[in-house]
Amino acid sequence: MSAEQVLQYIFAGITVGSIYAFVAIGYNIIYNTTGIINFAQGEFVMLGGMISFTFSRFMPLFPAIIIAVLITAAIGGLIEIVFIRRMRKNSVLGMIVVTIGISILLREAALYIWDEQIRALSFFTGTEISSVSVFGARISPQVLWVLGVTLVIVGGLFFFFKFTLTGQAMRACSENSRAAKLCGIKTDSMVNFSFMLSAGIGALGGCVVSPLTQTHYAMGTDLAIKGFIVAILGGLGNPIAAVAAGLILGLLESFSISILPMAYKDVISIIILLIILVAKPSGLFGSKQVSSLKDF
Amino acid sequence: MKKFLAVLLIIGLIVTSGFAGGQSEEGTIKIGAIFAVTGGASFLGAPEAKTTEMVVEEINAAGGINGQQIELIIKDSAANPEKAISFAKQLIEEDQVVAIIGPSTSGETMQIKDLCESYKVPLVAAAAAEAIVDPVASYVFKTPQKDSYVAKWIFSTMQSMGIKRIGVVAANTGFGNAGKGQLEKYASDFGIEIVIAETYDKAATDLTALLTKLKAKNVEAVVNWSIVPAQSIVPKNMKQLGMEEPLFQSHGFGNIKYVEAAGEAAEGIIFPAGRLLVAEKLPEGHPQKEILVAYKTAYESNYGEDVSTFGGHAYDAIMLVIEAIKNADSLDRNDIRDALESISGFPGTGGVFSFSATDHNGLGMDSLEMLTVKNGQFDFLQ
Amino acid sequence: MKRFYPVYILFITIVLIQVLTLITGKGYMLTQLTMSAYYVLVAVGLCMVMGYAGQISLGQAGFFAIGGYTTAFLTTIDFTEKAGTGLFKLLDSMGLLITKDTLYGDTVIHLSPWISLIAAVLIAGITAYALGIPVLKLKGHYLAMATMGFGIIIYRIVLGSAIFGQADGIFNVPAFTIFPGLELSGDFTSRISNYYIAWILVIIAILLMVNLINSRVGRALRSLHGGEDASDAMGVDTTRYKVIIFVIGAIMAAVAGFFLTHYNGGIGPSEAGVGKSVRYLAIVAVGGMANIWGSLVMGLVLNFLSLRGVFGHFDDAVFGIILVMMMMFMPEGFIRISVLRDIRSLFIKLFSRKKMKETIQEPPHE
Amino acid sequence: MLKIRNLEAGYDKLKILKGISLHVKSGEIVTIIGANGAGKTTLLNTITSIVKTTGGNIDFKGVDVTNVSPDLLVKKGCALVPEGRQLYPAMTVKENLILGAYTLYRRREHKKALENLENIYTMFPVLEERKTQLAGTLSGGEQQMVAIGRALMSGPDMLLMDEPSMGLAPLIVKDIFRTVEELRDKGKTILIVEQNAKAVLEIADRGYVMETGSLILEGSAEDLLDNNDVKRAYLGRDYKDFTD
Amino acid sequence: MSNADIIMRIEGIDKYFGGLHAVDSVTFTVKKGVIKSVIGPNGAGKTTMFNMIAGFETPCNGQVFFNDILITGKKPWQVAEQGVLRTFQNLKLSNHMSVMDNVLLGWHSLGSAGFLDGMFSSPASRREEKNAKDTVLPILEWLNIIDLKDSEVGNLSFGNQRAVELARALASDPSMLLLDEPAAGLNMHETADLAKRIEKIRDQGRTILLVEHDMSLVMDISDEIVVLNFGQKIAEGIPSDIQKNKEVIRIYLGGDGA
Repeated sequence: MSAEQVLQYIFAGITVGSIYAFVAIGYNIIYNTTGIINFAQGEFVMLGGMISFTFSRFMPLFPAIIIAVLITAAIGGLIEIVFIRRMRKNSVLGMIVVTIGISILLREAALYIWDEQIRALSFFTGTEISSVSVFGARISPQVLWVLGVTLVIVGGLFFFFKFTLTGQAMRACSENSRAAKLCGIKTDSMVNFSFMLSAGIGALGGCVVSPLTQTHYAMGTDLAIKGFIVAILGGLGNPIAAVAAGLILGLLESFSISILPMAYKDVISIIILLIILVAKPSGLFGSKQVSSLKDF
Repeated sequence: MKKFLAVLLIIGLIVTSGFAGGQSEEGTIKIGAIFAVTGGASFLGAPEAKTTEMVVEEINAAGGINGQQIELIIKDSAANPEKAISFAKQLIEEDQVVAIIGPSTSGETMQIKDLCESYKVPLVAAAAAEAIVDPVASYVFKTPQKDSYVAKWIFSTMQSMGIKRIGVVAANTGFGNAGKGQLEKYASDFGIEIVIAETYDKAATDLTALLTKLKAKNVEAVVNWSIVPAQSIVPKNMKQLGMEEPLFQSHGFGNIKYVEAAGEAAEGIIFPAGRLLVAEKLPEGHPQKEILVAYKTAYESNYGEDVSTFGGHAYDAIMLVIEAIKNADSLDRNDIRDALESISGFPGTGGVFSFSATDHNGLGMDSLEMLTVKNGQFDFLQ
Repeated sequence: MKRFYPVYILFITIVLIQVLTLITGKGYMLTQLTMSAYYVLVAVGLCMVMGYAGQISLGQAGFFAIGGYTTAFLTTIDFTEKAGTGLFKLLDSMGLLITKDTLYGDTVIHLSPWISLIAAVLIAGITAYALGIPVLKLKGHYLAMATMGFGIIIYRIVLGSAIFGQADGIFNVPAFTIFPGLELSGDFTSRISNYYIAWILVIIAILLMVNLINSRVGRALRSLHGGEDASDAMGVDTTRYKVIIFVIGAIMAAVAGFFLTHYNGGIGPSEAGVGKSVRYLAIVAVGGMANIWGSLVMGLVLNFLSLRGVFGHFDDAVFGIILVMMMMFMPEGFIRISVLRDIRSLFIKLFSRKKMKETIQEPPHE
Repeated sequence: MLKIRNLEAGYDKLKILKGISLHVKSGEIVTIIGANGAGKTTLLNTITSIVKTTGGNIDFKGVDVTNVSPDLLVKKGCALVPEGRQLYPAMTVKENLILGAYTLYRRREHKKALENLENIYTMFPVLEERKTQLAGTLSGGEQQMVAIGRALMSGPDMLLMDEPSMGLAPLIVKDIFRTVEELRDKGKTILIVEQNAKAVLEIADRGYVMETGSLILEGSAEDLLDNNDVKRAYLGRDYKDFTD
Repeated sequence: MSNADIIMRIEGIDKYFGGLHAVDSVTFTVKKGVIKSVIGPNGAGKTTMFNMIAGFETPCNGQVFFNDILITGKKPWQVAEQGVLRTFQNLKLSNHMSVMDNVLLGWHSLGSAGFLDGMFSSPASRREEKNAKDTVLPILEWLNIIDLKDSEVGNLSFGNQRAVELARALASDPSMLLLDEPAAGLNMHETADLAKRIEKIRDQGRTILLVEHDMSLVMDISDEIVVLNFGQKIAEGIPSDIQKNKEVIRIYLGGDGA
């Protein structure tokens, strides 16, 4: 393999990996405040793409994206209030079942609102055919957007959780929700906010990748599974590690294609999942102790 | 107590709806349809269902066939073979339909091919795979052009362009697999070498890694065979990678949505397809022109969306069945089958159909045109 | 015995339904009733694993597919060319080769479904065992995801492998002659016999499972649901029990896959999809988790309606709504003792005018 | 300041508090002592509404606060230093403290919060030294200081403390209780639940003795120190053989 | 004392959780047929020690022998099969099962019917089941819960649930019972009943290891007491000695240890 090809595979891996990371970050935020894996996370990505596409017909791209993110965040918050809040005392089994149910409902709702056609936002800069050359390998400017937004989100989350009172309060809820209550933090609002946040981030991801991958009503399930693999790989509850894990999985997949038939790509990532689950459930980047001292 | 009554009510409703189904008026001509309106193949099933509904409504409004109204029973299989089997049995036995159109995908069609054959029910499939009509089952027909024609068109075009080494990518759907098979079968006849052939997932969202693999093999052209959104991802990713090699697609590209989704990257894609996509550009007097334009305008004004060749396949299927019923002037399934087999020179969206005992597709190589994308529009390849 | 009353009722109901369809001339409904029976079998198996033993499985469709694809693969290979060789002569002499004429005038020789039935059960059982040992150590989300991952792997394999027909699946699967005169096939002429084949299979499975639930092992399994510590402390080898019940569930799914594939004459990759696994989950949930009868009734009703296309385009949405609504408002499911109690008290109210007791009689507090 | 009448509470079917009545006057240190499992922690959790009350009522500063949400109680000026300290182990000392003033920040009283922080740093200089260290890595005594500091951050009038001596060496216990006395001198009202009777009675004004969900004794700290029933509550009713 | 009198030997067991030394080289023995209590303040390591004996946690160091058989490193169910049965502080009953089924679960390790026996309801398994019921009925009767045998456990009062848990442990005919705070949540009257029952169980020849907070109960019924603090054994002896032990008084009542 020439150096240029290696680089090309790396770019391909990074592109896919950032998409996975978007979903995984969402998982982690909700997991941190509630201990729930929200299987509907992939649907937020789909909603982001769909809503922004709809609005982009009436207005410039960026306001449309902002509206899409806000609407999806509101949907996320609503889901928490309507479904999750009254379920939280239930068993894990119940939570799994309900979030799977919600994901089916969101998907079906999208089918009836937007039909089965694919949608794609226009490229943020340049067009479908423009590409940038980096050390001989070619890359679409949109990939740079994806990367940039991923970095901004990671940085933003870091800042948010580290330096803002709300962010700190959310961490407090995840570390010790009883103590958080005693400090006067409304844990219910924090949980609600975490749903909005992860829905919003998912939606933003959905907008940024839409020009590259297009948006389709049924795209959520596959993303949810890949995102979960990434979240587990990085260690549940650790959004920053999720980005690293996303890139790792993306690169693994992309290099696996260079050797194996693509048809078995998913089999590889799922076998990785099974191995991690069985051998090291705390994830690649977490030892048991570090995961008990969760850090963002 | 209230809860229990609610439960009882729901169960009651469900059971009655189950047992009450299938009641219908007397004296209508029942035609069954199985389409994958939802699920993984909804790209096919949704326009197909819309088309047949529209056609039947029109014909009924105009008085029906031989004075009888048509009752169209559409079942949504969501591309599940087991549902297709269940629905086929239901349509044959319970609804006593005179013929079935659909299913949308090759897999489903193959699963019910023998069923229709043993119960002697005419089936006009809207799925493409060659195996549907080869070997010929006397009751099974199909409307989409044969995959082998498509492969041959692509190869002969390549020949004229001087292309020798190609890469093939296909979606892991029945359509993609069948197409890949046909390409591999005929390549050597045209002196073309398939350097690499790969399958990708139908829900794939980024194919740059796969295309990098192709690029490394120094192919002179790429063929993508699919009906899924990847049809616009492939051209976009190729451009991203700076691949300037010509891209050929299958007749599955016959949906302007994919061109829009691919934007500028779609320019110059070459693919064979029926004439529906270029209906207005056909010369006056072409046998298909009138019907193509009529269908296209009707569909687009009815549903506010662009027409696709898939809807066209269903259009042909329902029109052929109606023609056969007219010709047979009978509602007997055998008579309809015979009438279908003797249809000749019948213009449809896919071409001019002429069935025979050995050919249940009824279309020739000339049913396809090589098209390309020019300024975001489909156009003839010069 | 008292615990078998429901089984008698079930049997009588099955006969009644058949007679009813005969009288009303709606015999065609038996087709979907038969297909539903096989899905019920999967649901009952999952009910044992999930409802009673408390281990979530989102990979049940994978086991169904293992059963279906094993037989579809083995019974559709044509051995005409090899028929003369030693092994096949032996098989032939044992009556394990079957010669069939196709609709298109060819003659093919294929393996007897008896062989593939054994193969299907063995493969599913061994897979479940090998998967269960590491995976059943996990809990909650992790277990759900691991089993779902298994399901996806099976789905990908059947979708990606040419020998399994890729997206088209395998068709023209021959009928299964259980004994001369009794054939497992989707032929309209053998519809009634197939209806009974399917439901007797379900009744046998349910009998076995009801027995199991009420046995020493069953008690141990049920105790797993609340938490494994207590069962462990009482001397229950929890790991072994979890794995064995998982294997039993898998075998039930595989047998269902085997029978339905012969009944349908084919199988496609959609049977292996995650969506199918979620449906089985929904059925068990709506049936009340630890309630075989609930799984039976809801499995029958929902599959019957779905296979008849009653839900139309809303087929998936219906299952989504069921999942959410059930878990939120009736976590104990639709079919449960208190519903029966409600029925009973309704009758009491109607016929005796006595004041009925509203709630479960609670033993007095100290 | 705090008045509790006939309080009953428990978890599910397990009834733990069986009609507790007590009161705490402004500026007092009151302690509730009792052996393990007597229900002391449940009492504090019930006051802060983490455990739901099933009977009786709680009155704080003349307002009924039975079953109000914990954040409201904090706003009213009553903070709990929970048993086992319950810090946020992976957050820094400063972050832990700041979250104690969450309700102040929400009311935009940043200045007051900052003042409180300064006061706490003066009271526990070691915390200022370690403000960027993760709370989980501190020693037990330091963690207890963080817990007390965090409760003080909201500027409460009344402090509820749950077993502040638990798991600490005797010398450190003394330090902690000295701090508690200082707080009282600064005008805070304090209710301490404690197993370590001797140490706490030395600083308390009054005390109650709790046994299996009921208060069996009430009296001044000095009286209780000498009371044989106290020993009985700890060491069992057959203490007759027990001679000091 | 002869070795034969000793049913359980605990030899220098250690347990760390992260930096916390929860149990610190504890050694003691339990004689056959006695009630031995383990007491100590919160966090002294009593429950951890229980978990290690019953196989729920593996000690970092040290061994536990039961009837001279090494049981450390065995799984809980293997320990139970040896005849060492434990109860739980917070009642781990199967709430959705009947009282009878819960108690029969305790009998589990005495039975042998497997999956196939169960599914086909073999005559042997039916006989076994009948014998099991005959075995547990007297236990239910003795604990006054016979009338509740068909009720779901989740619907019972707390006191009755405690009784079910004890019945479940007894159903396995254990030679040694580990009782984890059996009096928690019981009223005085119930506690007195419990005391009598525990003594009765001992008189049947079973050995009892008890963790309990209710000192009255402990002092009343124990033959021997072990006191733990900060994971270390600080005293061992008969109840009257323990009550006089200065160190014990200090850790319970506090003070400077003077």
